[in-house]
Amino acid sequence: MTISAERPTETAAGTAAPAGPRRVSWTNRPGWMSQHLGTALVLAFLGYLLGHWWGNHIAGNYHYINGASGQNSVADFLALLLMVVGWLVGIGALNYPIAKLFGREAVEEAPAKGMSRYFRYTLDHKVVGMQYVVGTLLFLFTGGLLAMAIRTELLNPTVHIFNPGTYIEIVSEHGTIMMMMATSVVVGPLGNYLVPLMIGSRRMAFPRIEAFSFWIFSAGYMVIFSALFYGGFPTGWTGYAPLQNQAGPGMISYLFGFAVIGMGMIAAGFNIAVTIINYRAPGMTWSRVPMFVWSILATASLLTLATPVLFSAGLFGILDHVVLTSLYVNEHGGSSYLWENLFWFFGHPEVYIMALPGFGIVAEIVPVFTRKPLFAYKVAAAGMMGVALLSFFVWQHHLFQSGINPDMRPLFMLTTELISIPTGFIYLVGMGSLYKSKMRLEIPMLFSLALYFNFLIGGITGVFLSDVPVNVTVHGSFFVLSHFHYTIMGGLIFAFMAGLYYWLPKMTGYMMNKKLGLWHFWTMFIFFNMTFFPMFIIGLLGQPRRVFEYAHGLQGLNDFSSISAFCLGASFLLFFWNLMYSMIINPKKAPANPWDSLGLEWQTANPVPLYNFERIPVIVTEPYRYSEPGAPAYADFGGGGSDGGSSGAVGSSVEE
Amino acid sequence: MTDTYKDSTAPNATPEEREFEFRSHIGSIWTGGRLAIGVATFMYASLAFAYFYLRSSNNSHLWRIPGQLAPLYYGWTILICMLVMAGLGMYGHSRLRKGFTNDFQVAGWTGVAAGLIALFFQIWELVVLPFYPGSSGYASTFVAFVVMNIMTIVFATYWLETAVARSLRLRKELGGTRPELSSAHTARSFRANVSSMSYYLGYVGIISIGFFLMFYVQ
Amino acid sequence: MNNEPRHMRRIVTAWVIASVIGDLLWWFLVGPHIPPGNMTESAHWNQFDFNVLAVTAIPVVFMVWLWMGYALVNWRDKPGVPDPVGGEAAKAPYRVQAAWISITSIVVIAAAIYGTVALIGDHGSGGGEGPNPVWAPEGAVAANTAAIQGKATWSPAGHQPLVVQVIAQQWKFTYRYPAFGGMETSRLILPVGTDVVFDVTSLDVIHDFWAYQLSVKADANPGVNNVAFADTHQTGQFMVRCDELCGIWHGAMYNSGRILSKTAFMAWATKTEAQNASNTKYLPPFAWTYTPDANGASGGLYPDGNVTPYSPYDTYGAKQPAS
Amino acid sequence: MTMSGRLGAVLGLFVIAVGLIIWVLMGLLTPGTPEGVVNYVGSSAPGQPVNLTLQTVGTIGFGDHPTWVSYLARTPQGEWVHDTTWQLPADTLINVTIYQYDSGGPLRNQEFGQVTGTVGNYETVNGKTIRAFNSYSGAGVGHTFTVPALGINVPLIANSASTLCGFAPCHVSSAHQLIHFSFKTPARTGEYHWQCFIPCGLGYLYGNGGPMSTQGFMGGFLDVVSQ
Repeated sequence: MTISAERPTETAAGTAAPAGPRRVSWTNRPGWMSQHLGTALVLAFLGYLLGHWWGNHIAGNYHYINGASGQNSVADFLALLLMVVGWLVGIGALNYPIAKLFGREAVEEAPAKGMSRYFRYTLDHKVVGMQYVVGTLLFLFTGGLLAMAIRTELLNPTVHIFNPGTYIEIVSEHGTIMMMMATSVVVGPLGNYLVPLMIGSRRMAFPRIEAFSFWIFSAGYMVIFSALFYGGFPTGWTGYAPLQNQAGPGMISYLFGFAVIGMGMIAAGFNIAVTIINYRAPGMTWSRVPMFVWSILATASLLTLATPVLFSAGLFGILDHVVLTSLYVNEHGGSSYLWENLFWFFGHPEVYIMALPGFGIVAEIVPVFTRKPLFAYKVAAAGMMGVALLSFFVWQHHLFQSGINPDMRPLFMLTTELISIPTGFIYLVGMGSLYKSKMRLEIPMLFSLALYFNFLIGGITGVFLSDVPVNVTVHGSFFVLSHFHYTIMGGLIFAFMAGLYYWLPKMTGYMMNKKLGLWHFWTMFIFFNMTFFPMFIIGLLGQPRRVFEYAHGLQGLNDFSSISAFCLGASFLLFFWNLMYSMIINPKKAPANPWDSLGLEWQTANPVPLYNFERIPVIVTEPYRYSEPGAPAYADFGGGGSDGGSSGAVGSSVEE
Repeated sequence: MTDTYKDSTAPNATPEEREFEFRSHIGSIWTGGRLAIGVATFMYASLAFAYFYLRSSNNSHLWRIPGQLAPLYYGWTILICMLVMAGLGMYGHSRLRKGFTNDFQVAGWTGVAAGLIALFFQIWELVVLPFYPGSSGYASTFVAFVVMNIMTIVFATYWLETAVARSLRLRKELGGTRPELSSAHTARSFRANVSSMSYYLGYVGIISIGFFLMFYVQ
Repeated sequence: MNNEPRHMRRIVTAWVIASVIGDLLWWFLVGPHIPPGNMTESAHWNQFDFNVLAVTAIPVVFMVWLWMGYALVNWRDKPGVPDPVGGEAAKAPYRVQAAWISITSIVVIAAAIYGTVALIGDHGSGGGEGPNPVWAPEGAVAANTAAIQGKATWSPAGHQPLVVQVIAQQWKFTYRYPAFGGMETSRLILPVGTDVVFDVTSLDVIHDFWAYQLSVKADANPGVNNVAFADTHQTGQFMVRCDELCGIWHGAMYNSGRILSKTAFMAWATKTEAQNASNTKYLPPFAWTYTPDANGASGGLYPDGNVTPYSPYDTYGAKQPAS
Repeated sequence: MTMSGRLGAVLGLFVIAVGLIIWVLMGLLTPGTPEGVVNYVGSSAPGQPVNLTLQTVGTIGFGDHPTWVSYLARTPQGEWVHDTTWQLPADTLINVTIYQYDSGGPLRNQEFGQVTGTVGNYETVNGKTIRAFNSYSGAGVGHTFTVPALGINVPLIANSASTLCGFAPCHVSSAHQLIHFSFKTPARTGEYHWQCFIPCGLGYLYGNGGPMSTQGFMGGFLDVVSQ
């Protein structure tokens, strides 16, 4: 492997680098002789083989590791570990960290031209954003296909399409893939692409960490997918121990997959949080930050701080499998409660990782299409941060019936219900913005309104769930399942769609087709509700989650739900068709600012130049000053001066 | 750990813009260093949680088999090496601020050596453990701690090493100007990086004492 | 020039009417049919609790829906519609924000307080309360302690709590009746008008004992006693399901139970005790771990005992290197 | 490229991608687990008892998991197959014969030492009638044949021989316990889950992983159909 870094060419005065021929790094070099997706795949495959061989070599004789079960966890784990390492080496993620050992610094160079930069370790946040679009959609469609399989099995209470082991495998993979996808579905594509544009920055704070976050995210996809090769894992996405300890090698894919995805989440959140804090354009005080950026900041802090707990929990699980520690096994001094606590301590903030970006998107979109300023800006920001903060104090509400600290239940019931106060802020903001507005029902607005509709149901049922007496009946049933599909799919995925319809014209330069978009919206909205609303009733009538057999009396409702689910799947095909049609088959060039937005991201040229802004804008006023005659423009692109532009960055006060 | 500063290569950036972006960059190093401490804190907190949770639940009376203790000499060696690394990193930083690059470099290299020794003993300790990993809750958490500590040592040593290596190369790049005095952006960025690093090393020192007390003191 | 319709008055009127109708419909038509029904005290109160939350939620839902519907109809961008107000005039009125925040806070905190009262007043509402339940019916804890010590009794006369141990294993529930010689059965039969104490435990992974119509739900954890209570009110059949994913046959882990009159229960129990006597004598006393357990002879994953001094060969059973 | 060209390219790639995904998913979702159904319906005249012959073996010796314990079934044609879903006629007497080749130990839950749900609530082991078996005696219990929904539970007494057959199908000349019992299938058709309740998945926590958690080894369905 060759080191991509090179000696910087600056002069002592730190002025602009002199022009001259430069070596191009391996990640940017044109042609096959370079580091790209292909080398990553090859090295990942070789790493996998090497790891397997190595594991069998060192542990093949250990009776307790592979004696009676015939499975060598060491080999299974090392194979996956070296697969990921090979993937990172192949794509070039390790070039720079290795170069640093020699005191070198990389020069930031323009990414490769053309399509090939999308298949490389590219440092441009816009390219990373587009990579994430494809990556998350891949996750989404894989998980969606598995959902179709689940609904097919549930068509009949006792006649089975899949055998129960396969069914559990499908359920578990669906849950895990969707959860992994949902942690990044907005932060990855839209967060990475738009945050620098919306805060008036030319770059991310740590572009390599950003690129790393995507490539490790895609490695996570391979790892979690590899569970299928091993017969899957039987635990659902929550991976409860000690069932986890009992499971076969597919479980290692789950644990390691979550650890890998966790690294990606930490990296993505870390970079974005630091960027938002430090790289806001001059004049962009905290009261002038766009609401989407607020939500991404709240999400990024949760990603950075909550995910390490998941990483540790996954590490413990891997150790339990690979070296036979007993952290989760009661009989050997461990505790199954330990996993439940660690997992949900991460898991609940994660739920808000999946809700907050959705709130941000709609708060960003609603003012544009109502032609009104956002109602109660500060309340909205406080709501986002309040949700983020409170989310660390509610995790035990997943464990109300578990027997863990039962006397603490009133406290967690209180904290859980308190979280609906900041969530209510989001509704105040949304509903207030509709008042006497001039609503334009474009596709993004429709999806935003659908979020308010769906999330209301999801949120209210959340209050039911948080109430311990009611929780006795609904815990672990289809009621819960419906509740979180209403919040995550009805909230986040609808918001993601709103965001795609809204921002794709900026990201790709082409408009999404409105007619197809309308079809997509209405089918998705109607069939989403038809799929998941009956599940509240199914759950109340006593159907637990993740079962392949259920009461004969519930077949009607289940069939209704299943058939609606197939239609919902079809509506995603419509979306996919619209995407292909509008972006590739019959692209229609988008106007520079198709929605008449005042947002900073629409003020820069289209396609966005490599460094985003010709001049760093100076923010002169609050965002969202729609319908205000004589309001100053949000940003001043003229001067580019930085004087007086304290953006709240720690700036020069920092000790160097 | 941070990208040391490069000027924005936006072709037509004005000096003011460069200065602005540079300040943002310095701020990022500051914020990033603190956030990295936050990440590590949550990781170690989950380990500490596991430790105290298993200890208090004492399932099957197997929190700890009487007399079970990790090799104490290894523990002391690792602790002292880590403290030496942390101390030298922080000392080097303070010397650098006073203008003594050579002191920083000597302290840094020594610190790296201490880190590598700690790493060696931390890995080798697994081979001489007097208990098997699943024998008790303590044994299990100890193995988890070792793995986590290996990651920390690797990361801290890496950061220290890259900083020292950078200081050597920087002197060449700056044409002999000493990095502790230069007002060049790269030099100022380097100093901000060392500052964040020294905070992080201080944090590692505290963590290593805390976990030493948890795991090696009965 | 004030021909602008009075939006707020319209919306509020419609909302009040809709909410009152919705709440009344719910309370009288839907509410009585909400699970889990009336088979036990907890079931009754949990149903009541659900309905209290529902009539609180209905006005909230209607408020948002009506507001959105009204906005969709009236505040659309049509030709000739004046621009909405911007600037200072569009600033969110402070009193609206304050009112919203106060009202949501009051509702939410009231819900939490009400939930707490319901939980404590109803002895844990049928949920799992861990090994040392803090909210228990009178005499239940004493009865449970007696049962654990092997001194359980029960007779149809009086109001003696009945202790039942629920043993979850992959993939079946079995039930032990300490008061009847410690017999173990596959079916859960209970007497009516009795405080039942469930000692829920698992022999392997985490299961969840969900007696649906009884409104009892408690996780079955290996080596842990998770206690839940039910005060039976009606005779009839109920369903027991496993509610925590426990592996491949999780979906098939269910059966039905029955609440009988006290005398019928006594007759059943006496008969079954006699029938099972030949097997009951082999069962261990009331316990949370049966042997062989996770370490056990056939299924163990971990090495038996503690291997000292440490040797990877001894521990993991690898072939000794040729010396 | 022209618009129709792009259309064709997208559609073509789409079809290929979908085909690939479905092929991969379907291929991966069911590896190594026997999916077959052994049909006993019609093996005897309607209303007449049906014979179901099974064997349990400690290590199956072939396939993806040669070290795993397993049930095998003999088809009406007399061939031993590695399938655990058996199609039986409804409301019919089933005469079960089990050749138990595996060793055993004490039951984790002695409840499963009691014979229930069979005709007469007993089984015969090598001709001896058993109603409840003390699993702490002798070599213990090797496996059980249990159908929770039908209340059937039959402990299969362990084989105490020192050498065990380790490659299925075992020949009757290997040491074994011969177990007979009968039960009646329910009138209501459907798939009834049966499984072994001895944690016999060696090398897995609690002994319930591996073969216990994979259909085709120690659990399956009685697929009861109308005749």
